[in-house]
Amino acid sequence: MSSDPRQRIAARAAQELRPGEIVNLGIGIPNLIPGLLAPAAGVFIHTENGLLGVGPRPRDEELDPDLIDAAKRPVTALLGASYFDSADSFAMIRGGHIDVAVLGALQVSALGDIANWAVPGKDVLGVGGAMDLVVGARRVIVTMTATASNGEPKVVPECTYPLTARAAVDVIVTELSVFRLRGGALCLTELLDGVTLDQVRQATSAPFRVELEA
Amino acid sequence: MSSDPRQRIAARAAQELRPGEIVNLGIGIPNLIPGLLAPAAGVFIHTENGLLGVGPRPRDEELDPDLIDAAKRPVTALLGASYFDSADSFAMIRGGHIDVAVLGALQVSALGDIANWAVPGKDVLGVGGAMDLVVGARRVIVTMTATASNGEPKVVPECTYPLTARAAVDVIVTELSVFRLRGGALCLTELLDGVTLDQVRQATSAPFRVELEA
Amino acid sequence: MTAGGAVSAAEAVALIRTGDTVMVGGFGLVGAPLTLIDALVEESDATDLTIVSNNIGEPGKGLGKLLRQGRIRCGIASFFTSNPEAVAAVNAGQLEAKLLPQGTFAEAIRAGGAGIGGFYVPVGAGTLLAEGKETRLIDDVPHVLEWPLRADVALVYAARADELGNLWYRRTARNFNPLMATAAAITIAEAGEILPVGGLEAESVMTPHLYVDRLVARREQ
Amino acid sequence: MTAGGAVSAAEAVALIRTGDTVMVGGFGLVGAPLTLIDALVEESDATDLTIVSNNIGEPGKGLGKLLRQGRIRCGIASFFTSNPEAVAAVNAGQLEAKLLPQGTFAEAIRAGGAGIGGFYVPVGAGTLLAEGKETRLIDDVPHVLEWPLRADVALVYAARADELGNLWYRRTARNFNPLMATAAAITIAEAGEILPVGGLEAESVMTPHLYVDRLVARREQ
Repeated sequence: MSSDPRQRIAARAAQELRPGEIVNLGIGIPNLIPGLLAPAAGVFIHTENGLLGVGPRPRDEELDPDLIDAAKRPVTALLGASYFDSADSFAMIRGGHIDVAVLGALQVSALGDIANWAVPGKDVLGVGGAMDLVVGARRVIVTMTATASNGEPKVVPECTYPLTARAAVDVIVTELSVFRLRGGALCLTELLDGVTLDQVRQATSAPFRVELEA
Repeated sequence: MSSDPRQRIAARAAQELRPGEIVNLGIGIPNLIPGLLAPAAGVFIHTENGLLGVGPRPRDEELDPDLIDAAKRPVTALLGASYFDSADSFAMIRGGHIDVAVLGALQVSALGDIANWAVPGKDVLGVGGAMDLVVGARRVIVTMTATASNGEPKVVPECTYPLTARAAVDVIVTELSVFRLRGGALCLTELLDGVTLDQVRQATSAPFRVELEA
Repeated sequence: MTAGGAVSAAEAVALIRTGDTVMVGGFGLVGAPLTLIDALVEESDATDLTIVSNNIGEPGKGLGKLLRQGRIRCGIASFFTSNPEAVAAVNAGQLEAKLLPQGTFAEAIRAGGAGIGGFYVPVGAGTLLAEGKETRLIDDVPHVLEWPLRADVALVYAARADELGNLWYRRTARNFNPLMATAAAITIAEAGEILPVGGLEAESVMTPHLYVDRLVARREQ
Repeated sequence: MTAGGAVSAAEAVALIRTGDTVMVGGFGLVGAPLTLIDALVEESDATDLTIVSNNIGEPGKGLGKLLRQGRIRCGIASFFTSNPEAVAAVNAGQLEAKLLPQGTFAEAIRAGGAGIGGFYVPVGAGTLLAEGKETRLIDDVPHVLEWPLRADVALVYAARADELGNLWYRRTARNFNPLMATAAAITIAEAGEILPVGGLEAESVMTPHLYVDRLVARREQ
């Protein structure tokens, strides 16, 4: 397993995806996932600026100025892909037709509330599709480091940052562990290789149940 | 001028259409209009089942089971035509993008209220696009005979039949005359060839102003 | 979801259960999924159905067959009158009818697929069709609050599909089909032609495959 | 309306008046009508504009040029942050900012074009972006009432047009363009290629010509 926490997180999150699923990937760690998926993973990637069937990054000779993802990076489109306008794209999202959204967060609460678009005291001038995705996707997987750069835990009793949505998160993958929201309760279900329960307790300020799976 | 009142009405209504306008034609008299328009009239015909650019009735060898108008009759499509789904079609209508709707009516009131979908005491089981069209089109032209088959006037002080919409009508063309709604008031603006004012008064129970144009 | 190749019409309509709400595409019979309707008529026992379709077929044709079997409890439509037998069934108390203006009907289905909780339209305000509905003045114009329509199963027809379930509709056979494909828990698409993946130009796909759960080849009518 | 052949960019943007609300297509610069934006920057004096666009360009690019000229009074967008100069202008009190979730932003423009008076979405409920907005429980889920967005003028970009003004968008350059084309009193379309009438397949038309008032040929960027 990679020693880069971001790669570890992306690799573990990739295992949550099932063949045939429609998946929207946020900016940052989630965007590492395509590189980690086996070609046979059978996952279809949706990007909210209007494409289902995102392919790998283009080689230089494949670059197309009309073909980008929501991070505004050049992409390719797979065979069987389709394009649509932004109203139709968000109809897919809001209407519950995206199986999984994988995205980053600043904080997730013990109730699955998520804050991932704004920092208190700074201007709230960019939200993009974050709110639509966490409300609309059937499963929301958060990928983030367990703690912020200042050491503060990100899995918290209650979000102190501006909320993106309440009770929206299903799974949290950090470089230490996997949490799942079960019946509204936060459960630790997996320690990543070499991680101890104590390490997770130290990095987590939210109360959680321990329900480790074999 | 034709002695068939329906043809007279359609021919007069056709003169209301201006080059470049987007026109939706209802079932019945309005459907006679395409046959009366000069090819250079430059009018684009919209049908609410999903086509802009309706052409003439097909010759036998042109018949296409996938190409009908809202009356479910076979049509053709002109060069430059486009197809769209029913939500998009009614977005055009409701959103004010159709310049003119020409449709029949059972009654029109002195205030421009229109009743054209249901007869009192009978089941109200078919409305189709009538309500959307009279509310959404920028100009609503009613084509109808001045009186019902029992002789009752159709331009009435107040509608007694179930309403399609209030204050929606702009022009009424009958085989006798043309009425226009001006500032919410019903005005007789034209007598058709050979018709007298008395004939119109006899066939009309609504009060109206006489503002005949040269 | 994604279709992943074609199944038989019988297998597909077996997903419809008694009591279900079923959307059926088509404007009259044009664009109606006639193979799927026939399979529902001939090979399914599901009854007590609520049908969401612009018309309830024609006498003995399309949904008119299902009506004759007495398996439709309720119809949600804009124009029942194109099938006099549907009108008769309503009068006889055998069919419950919910009538909507055609544009509101289309928009409600779109809203159902798009996760819109409700929407205001000026259409129908002050008429019989707004009775019992909430209204609200917006910019001094009376508007009616309308609710989204959703279904357990949608049956749609497309001239072309690819094996993933991407759909392309031909001419005026498009009508309500793309909307209904978005608004049901299970969407079954009948296709005139099923192409290999890549057989449809990516810009031309009208219903992306994520909306299509089962794909059935049209039987020559 | 219908375009009826191409006009110059300067002639087209002369329709924009001081104080107007202008919608501008594009996701970042992709799909943005760059020729029209340049004409607005260079050949128009209209100022005090409200711009409805997902982003307010990038520094010195696209709408970023107009921003540097101080001609934007208000921005309605989902992501101002892609242009740090827009953020700075907001902080300096020179630009009023109205932020919407991207899907709500798109839906509000569609609603503006489609004659929808208002609509409820679950998105944003309980967050800063719902403050001061009417909310309502629908099926026990909090929903926010959102209003349609309309404009005086829309500037859109399409890879292909025909001379009537029918439009076809390429790949992810489609984004907000087809929506904005429906939601303005005057729609000006910039096209990469202008074909004779009949040059677009009727099923492939994404914006029918009734939405397009003026057509302008894209200048090579």
